[in-house]
Amino acid sequence: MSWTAAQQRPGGAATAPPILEMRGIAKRFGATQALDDVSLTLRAGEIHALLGENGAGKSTLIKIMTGVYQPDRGEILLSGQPIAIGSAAEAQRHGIAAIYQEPLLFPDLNVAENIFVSHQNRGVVTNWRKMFREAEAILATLGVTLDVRSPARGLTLAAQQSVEIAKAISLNVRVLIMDEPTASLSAHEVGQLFRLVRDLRDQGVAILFVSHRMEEVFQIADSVTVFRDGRLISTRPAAEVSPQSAIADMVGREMGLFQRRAPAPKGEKLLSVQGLGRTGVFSDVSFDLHRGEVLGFAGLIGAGRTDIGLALFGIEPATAGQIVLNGKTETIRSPRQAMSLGVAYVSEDRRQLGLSLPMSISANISLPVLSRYLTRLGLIRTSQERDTAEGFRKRLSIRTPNVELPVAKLSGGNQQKVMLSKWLNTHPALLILDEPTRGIDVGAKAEVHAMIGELAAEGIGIILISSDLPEVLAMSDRVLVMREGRQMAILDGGAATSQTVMTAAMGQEFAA
Amino acid sequence: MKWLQRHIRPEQVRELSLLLLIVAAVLIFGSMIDGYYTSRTFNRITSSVAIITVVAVGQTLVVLTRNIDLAVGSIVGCTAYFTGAQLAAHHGMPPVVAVLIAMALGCVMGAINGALVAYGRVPSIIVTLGSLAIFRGILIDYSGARTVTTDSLPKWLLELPRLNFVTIGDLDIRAMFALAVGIVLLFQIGTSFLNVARQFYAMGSNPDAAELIGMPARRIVFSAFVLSGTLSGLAGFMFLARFGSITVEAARGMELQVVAAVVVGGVNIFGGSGTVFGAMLGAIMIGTLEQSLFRLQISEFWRDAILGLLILLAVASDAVILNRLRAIWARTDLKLVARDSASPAEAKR
Amino acid sequence: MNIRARLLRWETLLLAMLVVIAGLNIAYSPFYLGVGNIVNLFQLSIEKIIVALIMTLIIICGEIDLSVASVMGLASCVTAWLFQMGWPMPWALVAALAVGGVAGLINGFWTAYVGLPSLAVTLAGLIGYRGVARILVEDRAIGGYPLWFNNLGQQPQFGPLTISIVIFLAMFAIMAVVLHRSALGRLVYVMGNNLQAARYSGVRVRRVKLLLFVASSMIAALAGLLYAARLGSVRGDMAQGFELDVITMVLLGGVSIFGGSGNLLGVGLSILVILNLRNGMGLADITGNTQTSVIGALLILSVLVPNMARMIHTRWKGRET
Amino acid sequence: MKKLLLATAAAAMLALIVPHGAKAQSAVTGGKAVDMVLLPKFLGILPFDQAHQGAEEAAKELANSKKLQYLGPTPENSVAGQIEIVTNAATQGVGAIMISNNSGDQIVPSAKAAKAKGIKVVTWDSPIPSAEGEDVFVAQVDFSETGKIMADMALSILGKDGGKFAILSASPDAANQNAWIDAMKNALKDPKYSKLELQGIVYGNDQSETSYNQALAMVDKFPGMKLIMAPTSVGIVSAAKAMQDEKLCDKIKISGLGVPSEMLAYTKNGCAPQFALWSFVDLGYLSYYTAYALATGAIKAEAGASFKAGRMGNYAITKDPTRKAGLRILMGPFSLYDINNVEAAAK
Repeated sequence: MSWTAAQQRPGGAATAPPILEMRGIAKRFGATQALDDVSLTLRAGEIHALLGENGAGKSTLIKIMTGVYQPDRGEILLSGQPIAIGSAAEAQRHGIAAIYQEPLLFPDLNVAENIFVSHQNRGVVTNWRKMFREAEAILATLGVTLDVRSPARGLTLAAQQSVEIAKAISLNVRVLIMDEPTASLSAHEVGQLFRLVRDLRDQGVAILFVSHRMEEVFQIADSVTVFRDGRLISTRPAAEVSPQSAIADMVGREMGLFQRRAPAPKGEKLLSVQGLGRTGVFSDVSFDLHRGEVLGFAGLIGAGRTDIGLALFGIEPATAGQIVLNGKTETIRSPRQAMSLGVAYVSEDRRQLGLSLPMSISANISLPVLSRYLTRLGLIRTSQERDTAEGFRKRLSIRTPNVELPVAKLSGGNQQKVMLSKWLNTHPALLILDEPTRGIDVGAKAEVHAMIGELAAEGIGIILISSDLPEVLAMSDRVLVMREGRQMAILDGGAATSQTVMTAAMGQEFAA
Repeated sequence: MKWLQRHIRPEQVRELSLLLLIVAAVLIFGSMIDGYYTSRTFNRITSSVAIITVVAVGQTLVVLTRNIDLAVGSIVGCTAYFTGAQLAAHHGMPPVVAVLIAMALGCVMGAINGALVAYGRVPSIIVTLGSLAIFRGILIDYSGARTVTTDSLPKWLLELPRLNFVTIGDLDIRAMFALAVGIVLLFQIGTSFLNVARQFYAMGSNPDAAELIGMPARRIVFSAFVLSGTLSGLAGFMFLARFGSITVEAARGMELQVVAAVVVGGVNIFGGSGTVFGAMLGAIMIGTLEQSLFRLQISEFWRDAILGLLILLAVASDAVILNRLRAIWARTDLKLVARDSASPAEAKR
Repeated sequence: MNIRARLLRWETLLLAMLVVIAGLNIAYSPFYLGVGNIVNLFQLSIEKIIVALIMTLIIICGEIDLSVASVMGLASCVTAWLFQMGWPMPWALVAALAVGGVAGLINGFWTAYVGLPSLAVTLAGLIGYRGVARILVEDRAIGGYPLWFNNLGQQPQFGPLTISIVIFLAMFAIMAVVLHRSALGRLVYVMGNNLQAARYSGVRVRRVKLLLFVASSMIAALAGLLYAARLGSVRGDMAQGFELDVITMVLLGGVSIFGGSGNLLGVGLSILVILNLRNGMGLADITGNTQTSVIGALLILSVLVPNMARMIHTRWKGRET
Repeated sequence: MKKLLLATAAAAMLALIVPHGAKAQSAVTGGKAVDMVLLPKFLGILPFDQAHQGAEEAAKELANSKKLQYLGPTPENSVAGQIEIVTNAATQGVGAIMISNNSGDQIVPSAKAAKAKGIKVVTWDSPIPSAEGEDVFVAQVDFSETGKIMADMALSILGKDGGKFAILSASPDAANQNAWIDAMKNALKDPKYSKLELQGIVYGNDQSETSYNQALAMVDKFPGMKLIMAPTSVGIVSAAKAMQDEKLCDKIKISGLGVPSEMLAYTKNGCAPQFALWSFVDLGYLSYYTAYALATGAIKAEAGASFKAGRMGNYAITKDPTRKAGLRILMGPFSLYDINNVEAAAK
């Protein structure tokens, strides 16, 4: 996979006619100036990347473009004509569609209906047969196989994202906004998505592409705009930007990309899994994990990586095989039991499965080990809770005015840090991290990576499940590759390259 | 089997398990009660569920949007009484006008609820808990404690409950039951195929997303309540025709029966899933249990305890059957997907 | 929290309503402020407000218990039946509480361990437990309890206060501590907010739910016994329909029916608002449907008016900029 | 003049049926201000409204300057509501309260508390079973008599050969219905009624829809049933309608206690050939007189006291023979309605 803008089209699209122009947009929420005099031009046949740390104003701009928010100042021009975008429906009428970071699906509607749900001109009557057929066709162009008749409830995040993309494509849009569309896609799916995005570009669609994955941005973007603190810092053709300079613009200082973690000295054997399986989900998984070791789990979405994590944590207990933890054979049946054995699992879905958003940071952090904070009468010692939270706030530099704030008010990256704190607070021996950097910005990502290194150095055994291949490669001592519920290979750090991992993930057996 | 599983989802045959349970219940009762399989039993059950079913259809629409309408009992009572009073005063009133009056009144009451929920942003349970009391209060004031009596009503109305829609062999399908089934069919088809109606599902499934993609969220919720009110109005008319003498107590407590029918019928109380057909089956299930229990030679005092137990068992076994179905589907799904996804990857190599 | 946020809080609104209602009552009825009346004001609804406390926890946890009134009836009928069979009264009372516990176990088992919606389970319970009560007492009215039992519900034991009121006050304090200071209360909120997140955090969600349903039914049983003591006679229809009143109190207290939010202070205030309103109307000879209509309207208006104010406020603000 | 004559005549006639031991009548003088509350089982039902009319009529005659308060609970909250109203009335210190008791003995504590505050507690229509907390019960008819009347009606409808019948009651907790049914069971022991066979009792909870469905179900449950006896005005109408709708009026007749205006059609078409009731207007009127007389001290609540109740004539307080304790004033008599007089009564 390329790290530079090698695949960029020569000449760029700077001369193409502008479709959507945002001029001098400003938006304030209470005391925060979310956007300050921002101007951005999207041109037909151009993929425009928008970079910036969380809180830089990207989401606000997107919401203005899609009619969710109204700007305080500034104007929006569509093909040169000033327009007002009063509602999401209006945005859609103007041919502006967005794919959000968190899929906005209707869990009870089936896949096909989700794809076509926002079509205003569907007619009066639903022609299910036709809809299924068309949905299947659109998904086929995406290279995704989904049962279009099944309800969206229970789809994996990747599948949900595919449906979102299919939804946008079905709308025949002129301006397509993609807010972190790849956050939950695996490399293979990202490849297919990019092929599709390029197709759309070639058809003259203007695309605004937001991503925290640098390598992807430079793989696909024609021009790059960087936001910082609600202000536009730079807009340049992608050829003139390097990842390093873009990051410098984003964070306001120089910063390194993924550093390959120096392998820590291997401790004693912590975990040994033999022939682990769960009926119908995954089977025959065997690996060892030592203290201080990071074992990466790579593979396509749905390959069963998360399911292994869930089995080790007792949410969906394994039905076959053996787990030996600290030299003792254990049958893990519940999260409670897993926790008592020193297992911690940081879920990939922090909104649904990870955090209680309306509750305070400190309450979230103390939740798994609440008993530690109780007086003899069973009352909670809030000051002790606060002290713990304060400790983690400093240690993980969680950016918040205080630890009594509801988690919902934090940015994604800081929420992720709260998640991490919550589980570190259980003093785990085995830490399972499921997509720990999904949807968080570069700065926060680097901090999480540094944290992983520190934890490993402290002797914690870490399982790192990630679809961000460079991340897995940089962080792991060894990489276990899964495919369709089966273990394909365990690659040693040196042997693990994007090439070898992808080959294994696509179905080629390696001799480990 | 494979083909079946690909084209029919457990969610679509959800009602099947309930249907099986109803059949099982009928068979069991049939073996315990002499002369159970008669047209009379059929008539008792169908007539007793017809009114509940019509109200349950409206309730389903409301519940689909993640709301609840507890005022239906009061709306049925009010419309039954008011329409009855009008018919008593104006004997020459054409039947159609009477039905329209009932539906219009129900519509207005539903619209009040709907406006408060959708535009006033007051949670539906609060609105309808309140209007449950207020509507009934208005009725008590309006009635002046008089009863609408059977002899004050026109003859055609009193004969309505006896009217047969069609007779198949021994079985008389009464017009009121046929009307209820017709409404269920109408709304079942509507909610399955009309794009406007699919929005009810979308709203209940994910209200935030619905609003974000520009669905007229408020209008959807509003129209659900209006439809619920209108159908309750129609049910009020049916109530008047069936029971003839209407006191201010008419249909008191019906909301619980209706909610029970909807819940037993598998409509998710948190919105988004379920069908009006399911709600009808729920009503029939409860109606069958009630009517059949009465026929058993057991003490009058034992009925409610057994009814409660049977409802619980119905809900539980329904859930168990559905979970089994889902598990079977999920297992084959996995195989299918595995096979499908294997092919393009191999083709590429 | 700044002053404006504090002013806009639900509890502040309830407090304002309470002050207005109490003021009107004082202005219009010379009897309102009498000690006897204030005691009666609580006493007349004491069983409902005791149950409302535990219902608060159940609803915050994202569940509902519609069977409380039937359990109240069942408990009192069990006691009456056993008493009639010749059991000593204390044992009959203990047995009734145990029966309440069993009802809670049944509700909790089907809800927490089988995963059926609590609305469906407790709706079946509403019918079923009432049915069991009916089997026990049939068409009889059973009275003639020992004097000490009747005195429990009818005679002041602590100054002017009856034991029921003391139980309510104690339970309010205990529930407040449980909900807002204890681990259980924390888990109740977490589960109401996000049940899956609780599960993924190792919370034993099933056990907590079971515990809540058992507590709910046992407190309902206790309330049923207090009701029996207050009325001195037990029939099959004891406390029928109380569940809606109880739920009304909890919802007016600002507890979301979807769980996760609300607090006991709000419910306490809403109880006071409703009781004072009822009492004031009763003293003003407003009863029956007018009274229920006024409470219904209050329920709607208390949410509608602030909502409208907020909408108008934002619209005004929108015009300024 | 003519009216006066009639009234005197009526009074004279009634004086004849006043039970033994009547002392000289106390005079009930009007014009005193007494706060009085009339408490029905619940609001919105015709018989109670008629009683209210009667009470208002009495209030006017007695020139009570205080307005009569007609206060009642809602149907779903009857017991708790009645207790609340009695308690509040006690707080307000009214002079008298007239209760159509729907709460059985459950109302005793609050009624006692009211009585302890010097409030006169008069029950009408439905008494407090234990009579605790009650001054006197104004009985519409003799409750034992009710059982006999029902048995008589059954016999007269079914003919000499009798037959099977069942009872459709209100709720299992309705005290007067239960009393009447017990009385009927007692009456049936008389060999005169040996041909009548009671198959069972069913409850319609005084709701027309439940009663209707129950009536239909009775047809299936009780084979050979020829009569439904419904001692409740809601039940009897619903049962009649149900039989009419099912075209069963030839086989199964309806009888019981009903309001003529509601029963007119069914009596005319033969579904309900005979039923009985008393005048609720008179009951309200008499209750008011009684309560007023007690509250003004014209009479004391003790056996033997008697007074003149306006147009209705003289009444005396006696021990209630149908209860273990308690005093009553017996109004009576029953009116039996059939095809010959129902039309006139319905007006």
